[in-house]
Amino acid sequence: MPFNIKTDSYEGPFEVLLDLIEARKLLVNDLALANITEDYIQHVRAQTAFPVEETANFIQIAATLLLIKSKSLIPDLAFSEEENADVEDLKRRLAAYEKVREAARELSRVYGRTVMAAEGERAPEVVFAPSRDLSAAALAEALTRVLAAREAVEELPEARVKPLVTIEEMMDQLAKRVQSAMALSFNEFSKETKERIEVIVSFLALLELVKQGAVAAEQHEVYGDIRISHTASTSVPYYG
Amino acid sequence: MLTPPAAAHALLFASGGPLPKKQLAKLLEIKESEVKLVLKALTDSLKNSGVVVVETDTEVELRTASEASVIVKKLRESELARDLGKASLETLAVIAYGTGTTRGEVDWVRGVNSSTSLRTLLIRGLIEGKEDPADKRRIRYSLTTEALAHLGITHIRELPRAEELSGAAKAIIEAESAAAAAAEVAE
Amino acid sequence: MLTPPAAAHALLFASGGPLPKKQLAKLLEIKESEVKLVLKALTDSLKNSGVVVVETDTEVELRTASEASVIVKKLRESELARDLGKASLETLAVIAYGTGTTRGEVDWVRGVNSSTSLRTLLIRGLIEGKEDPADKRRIRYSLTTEALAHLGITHIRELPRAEELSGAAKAIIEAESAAAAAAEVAE
Repeated sequence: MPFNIKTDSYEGPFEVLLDLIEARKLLVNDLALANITEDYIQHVRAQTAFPVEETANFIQIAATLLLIKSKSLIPDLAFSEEENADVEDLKRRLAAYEKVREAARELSRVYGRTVMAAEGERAPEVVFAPSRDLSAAALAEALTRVLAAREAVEELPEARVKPLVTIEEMMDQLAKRVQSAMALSFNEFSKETKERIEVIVSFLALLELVKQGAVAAEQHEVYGDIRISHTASTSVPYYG
Repeated sequence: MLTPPAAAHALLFASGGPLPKKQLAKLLEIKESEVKLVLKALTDSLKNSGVVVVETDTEVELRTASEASVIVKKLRESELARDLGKASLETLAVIAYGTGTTRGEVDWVRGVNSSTSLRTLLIRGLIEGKEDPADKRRIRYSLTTEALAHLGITHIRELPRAEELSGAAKAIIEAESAAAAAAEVAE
Repeated sequence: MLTPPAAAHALLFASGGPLPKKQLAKLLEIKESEVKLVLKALTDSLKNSGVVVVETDTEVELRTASEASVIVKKLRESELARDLGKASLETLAVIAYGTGTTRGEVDWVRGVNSSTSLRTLLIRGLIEGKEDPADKRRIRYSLTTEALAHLGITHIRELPRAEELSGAAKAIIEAESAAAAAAEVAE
């Protein structure tokens, strides 16, 4: 049963994750993360109004979650070093965020309650005192610096956003492929998508389908292709 | 809970200037006749502390002790003699290239709080604040004539790349006030 | 002749705002290492006086005691604090409890881009950014005396559950840097 969580005011993916974990009274570990993967993905899919950059954050986390989930479904699955690092990184970040969220709650209890006032302002005794570093050129330079700093800040976020597929797109794509071809290898399927994150998403979307009984997957060798074929079910269940 | 002398201390500290004793009594919720005792206790507790209570018949104020005059003078001199530094130069630049810039606008353009820099520039007589005729709570800052003279110009138009830089700063202020207004509506 | 704590008191009072500890040491003609002792003595002498010494690593300022906030509010209604949004509060918590001090670290732990929150905190004067001495391109953020005053504390060690929460955060950060270093070696 999916756990309902408020979806109105989430700042980021960790908040969603922690709420889901806490709602199930679990501790932050692999098991808990595997457990909440579906609800998390549902949550991401339900959001239509994320800014592009935040969506990228949410989906990147989804990919790592699906990785953990896949391991729980296929214990033999070997993570690459990079995948392992992603999983460990996510766990550390979640643990740190858990503390930060607690800290923020503590601060919200005290912030602004008993403001310690600054000394009252006195009319300053004005003495005209220019300085050696003051010149028209220095002013022009200072303003140029301020303007340049602003531009740098404004350009940063855009540069970090790379176009990513949505989970929904990946799943739809996968479902269609499975329907059209009775047998399809995962390598073949993932060939079309170069971005590693897309491969993970497609692979794990596939695992979801496996779990839902839509297709049966057999992995013949540990690092070999995963063969996908239709099961007895007549249609592919739509995820979500 | 604060004792009455401690509460009086906090009030005098926060008021930043002479406070009428009547007002002090009212704020402390004591009788005017009791103010004397409270101020006596405060005076005693501040003995040799570097700060003293200065009283007239009707008003009371905190001041630095006369023994501290030499060191306080050193502080003032160091405040005036120092280079302006990056923060104050930036603040002065935003004001110089703008026309009647407010504190909030300086903060927006710089992306940081500029109160300390503004204070430094005011004390050093490089900028002056005037009430906005349209909104009396708002202070608009501009360069003093002494500052212009020091820069060797008679008008801010003569600053290097005046048009270009003023335009860029103005564009930021406009974008920010639009964003701030939108945020307020959204709330 | 004033004692060093009394002279420090007079200087802090006269400056009317945050004073760099370095400058205080210079004016008092003492070593920077001795400033700590002087401020400790001043803090003790101002105990229950209605005024407190608020300290960051680099700056020190006098403020009214948190117990005086109600009565001071009667005098200065403008002292009402504007609320901070959830994102800004979280960002402030990351910096306050030492979970992260650069923009990248704040983003890492929050899982979202924090530039808007950082800007809000900077403009409100609750945090300030300083160049990392080890890497000048990197800005490290820290709480200002203004932030401490809004939290009603005189030093970050008085943060609610300071030891527990910042200790836990530090352990995680250390694990992360170890992992990052290992990754670098592996490459």
